[in-house]
Amino acid sequence: MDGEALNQAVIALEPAAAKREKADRPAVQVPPEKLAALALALRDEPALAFDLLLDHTAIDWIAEERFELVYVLYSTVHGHYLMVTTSVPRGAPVVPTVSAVWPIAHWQEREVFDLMGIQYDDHPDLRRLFLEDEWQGHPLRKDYKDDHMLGLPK
Amino acid sequence: MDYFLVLLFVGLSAFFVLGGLGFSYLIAPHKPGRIKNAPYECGEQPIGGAWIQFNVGYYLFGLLFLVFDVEAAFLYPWAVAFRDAGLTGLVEALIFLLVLIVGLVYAWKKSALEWV
Amino acid sequence: MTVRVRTLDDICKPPVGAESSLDTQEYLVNMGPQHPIAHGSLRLILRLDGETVKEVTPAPGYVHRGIEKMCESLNYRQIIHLTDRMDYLSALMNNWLVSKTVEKAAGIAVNPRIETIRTLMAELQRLQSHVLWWGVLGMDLGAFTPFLYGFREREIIGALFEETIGARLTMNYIQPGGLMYDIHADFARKVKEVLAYLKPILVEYDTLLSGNVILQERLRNIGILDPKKAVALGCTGPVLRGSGVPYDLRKLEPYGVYDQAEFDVVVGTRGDCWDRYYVRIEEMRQSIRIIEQLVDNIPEGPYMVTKFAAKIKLPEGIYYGHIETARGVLGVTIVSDGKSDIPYRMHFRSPNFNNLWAVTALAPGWRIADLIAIQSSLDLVIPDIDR
Amino acid sequence: MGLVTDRLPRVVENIPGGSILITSLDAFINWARRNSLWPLAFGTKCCAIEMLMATGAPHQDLSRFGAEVARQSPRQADFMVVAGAIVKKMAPRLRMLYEQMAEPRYVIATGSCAISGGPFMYNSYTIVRGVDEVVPVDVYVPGCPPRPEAFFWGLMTLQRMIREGESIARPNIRRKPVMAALPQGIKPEDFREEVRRLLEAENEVNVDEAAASKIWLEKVDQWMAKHLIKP
Repeated sequence: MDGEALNQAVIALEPAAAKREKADRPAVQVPPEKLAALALALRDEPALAFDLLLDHTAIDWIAEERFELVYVLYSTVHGHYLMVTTSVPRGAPVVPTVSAVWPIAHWQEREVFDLMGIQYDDHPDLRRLFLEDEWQGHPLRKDYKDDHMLGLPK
Repeated sequence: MDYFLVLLFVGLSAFFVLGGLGFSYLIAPHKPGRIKNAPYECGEQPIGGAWIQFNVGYYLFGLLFLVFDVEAAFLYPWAVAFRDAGLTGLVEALIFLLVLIVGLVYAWKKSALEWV
Repeated sequence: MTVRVRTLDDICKPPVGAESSLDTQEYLVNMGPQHPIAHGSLRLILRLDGETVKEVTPAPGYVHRGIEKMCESLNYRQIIHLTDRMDYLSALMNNWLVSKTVEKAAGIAVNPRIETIRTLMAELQRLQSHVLWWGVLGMDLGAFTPFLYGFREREIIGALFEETIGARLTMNYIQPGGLMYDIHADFARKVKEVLAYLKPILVEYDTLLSGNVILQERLRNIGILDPKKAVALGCTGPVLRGSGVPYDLRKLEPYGVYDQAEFDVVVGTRGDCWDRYYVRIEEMRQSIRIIEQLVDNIPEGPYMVTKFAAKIKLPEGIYYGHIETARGVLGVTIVSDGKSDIPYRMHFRSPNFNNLWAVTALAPGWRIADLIAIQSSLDLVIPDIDR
Repeated sequence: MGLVTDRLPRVVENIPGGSILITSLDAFINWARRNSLWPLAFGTKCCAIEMLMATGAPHQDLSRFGAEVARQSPRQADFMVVAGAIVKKMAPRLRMLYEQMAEPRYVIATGSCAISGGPFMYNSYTIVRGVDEVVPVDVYVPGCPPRPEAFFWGLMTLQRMIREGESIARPNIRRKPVMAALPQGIKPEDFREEVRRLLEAENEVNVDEAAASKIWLEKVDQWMAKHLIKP
């Protein structure tokens, strides 16, 4: 199915979802508590069959005090793409894990936790992926201060 | 008289072995350190001790290798003196080999060679 | 709401078997950062019982330079030189990805000459990368001569790059809005010479290594990755195609001039190390077919569409683009706030990162030597994992 | 331990004819050592492809210098090729590898990432800007990645340093960094004088503190100020 039809199908599946504008491919926005259920539905719904989680990342909208998590999905059966995003307040960035639905999310979520500091609840093995375990702070946040980082000379 | 050659042979080999070791022992710098003596594990601290119970297969393979290595060592002098050992020498060597072949077949049947 | 953050030491506690019991104890070994099988610095913590691997825990992060944080202070042209330091064996395809995504988002149309040269260069780079992988696979499995053969070809293809681009490894050639330089005058003739030279070489590779019974013994039926598991583990590229899933972006989403060239997607059947090995050998032949069809009629035209120093501003929004590199799908998520030519956030979906975790699913139960074969058949480049 | 190995050369030196014996022995040993330097393959990034693989390959052949046996374990290696960026998580491991190498050991830092953090110098929160904050480096080979021929020039510089400065009386003398690609106008005498002046005791490096500090910038200024030959 192409872009618009895909959006309608997902919104029909999950009424709380809304279309996310300003994206170059069909994108759906969903509140965090509905994420786990939608993920399961997206994979098991024969019409959608999103079985490949291509990419999972997080964006730090510091001005709007929220983190936006992006899941890019692909269906090897139908060959269409979908971007699922969910927003979480910066104060309590806790999101249900989807590693039960897509096993690769286990490590992609660990990377986002390591660099962005988003907690995934009942994630089987949540620990830092790249940095040492006693690293203070999460580097990819916009307000991350570190005197080791040399600024560009003016 | 011909024992002089054997003496020369033993002397030369001792010189090369001990000379090499002794020379480097005298000349090479020797600075043992705590980190230097730590076991090398790709740059990491080794986890847990090395004193564990491991698979018995290692020991069996070691034993079998030892037996057949020594056998090969015995075959060398026989091969050198093969021509003037005559027929009796040949039969004796075959008997010696036969005994070891029986040992090998026994180990094979008891699946000591399969790696668990 | 159970969020429990653990540390690496929870994993690294040595398993304690019963002292008196007869069964063998397990022990932990580091295939650590400095290891011949880790082409870079990747640490695998192996839980071993004698020779058999019980569990593999990869611990990357030894080359994590924080490229995504750096991208938040460089404009799109400056980011290009960072991309070819991630997966340096497919540097041109990394450059092409960022350029392609930025051009599509900014609405810059690129003329056919640039598209053809980009496709040619990407396919040559894929050949060069597979040739190096083939040599290093031989060296990993103990045969040193393929390493020498592999690098002989790599130098020959590298000479082509050097003439046009001037660099051997970090190309920085494909820019948003075109190319850095035009191709060398007799580029087409030289490419045809190299192709004529490479065709019998691939036959020589088969006789040298593929036909070798030891290699077949070491690769066949080892580390079988069934298609469902491969898709679930997010593997892409030759690893996924080796398991039988025909997912090749060059065919599904033709970019560049891949639609003008006629080639077929190479797919394995059983998904063991041998299939992943032979998929790459066949891909080399397909790359040669693509280059042959494209190298004769490179259309005329300028090699740069926008002025070199032009500021490229992306309208506000989130853009996801991906490309088929030698190791799988490399994706980039560019988030632009529409105000400046510096991206608000940039995330790279690295193929090696997702292919790495197949080791945790494939390795348990096999012996260490098979783990080496599995790791080498996944063809990982570590700086691409850590970024 | 070391009554024999450490004192013998000095004891012999005091005997009137001793120093001739030591220097001639030095010449022979240095000739043997410098023509069989075994590298410890320690590549983290793209320099690894150029420095360890491409140089070992048939086209640019490292075995002309007797160094093509790339050992993987530090126990059998003579010099460590640091090829690629070193990040904070890697620095202690690098120091441990360096400690586990047998004396006399040398370090060649290849690539601008190893020399100064290279393209990742700015805005990177994990890069160690310059490997000489972690291990004492003997030869720097600039370039990103340096061509295999540049690495050969670095190797030849190391061989020249061994011929000039190494002696069994004072084993494994730690030497200050010498730029492999010597700027124009540097004559061999300057080079020999440079090595003789740089014979210093080994300085202890606290890895965690050194990796975090930004002493690299001041270090380069001092070095340039001290050694730059005014035209």
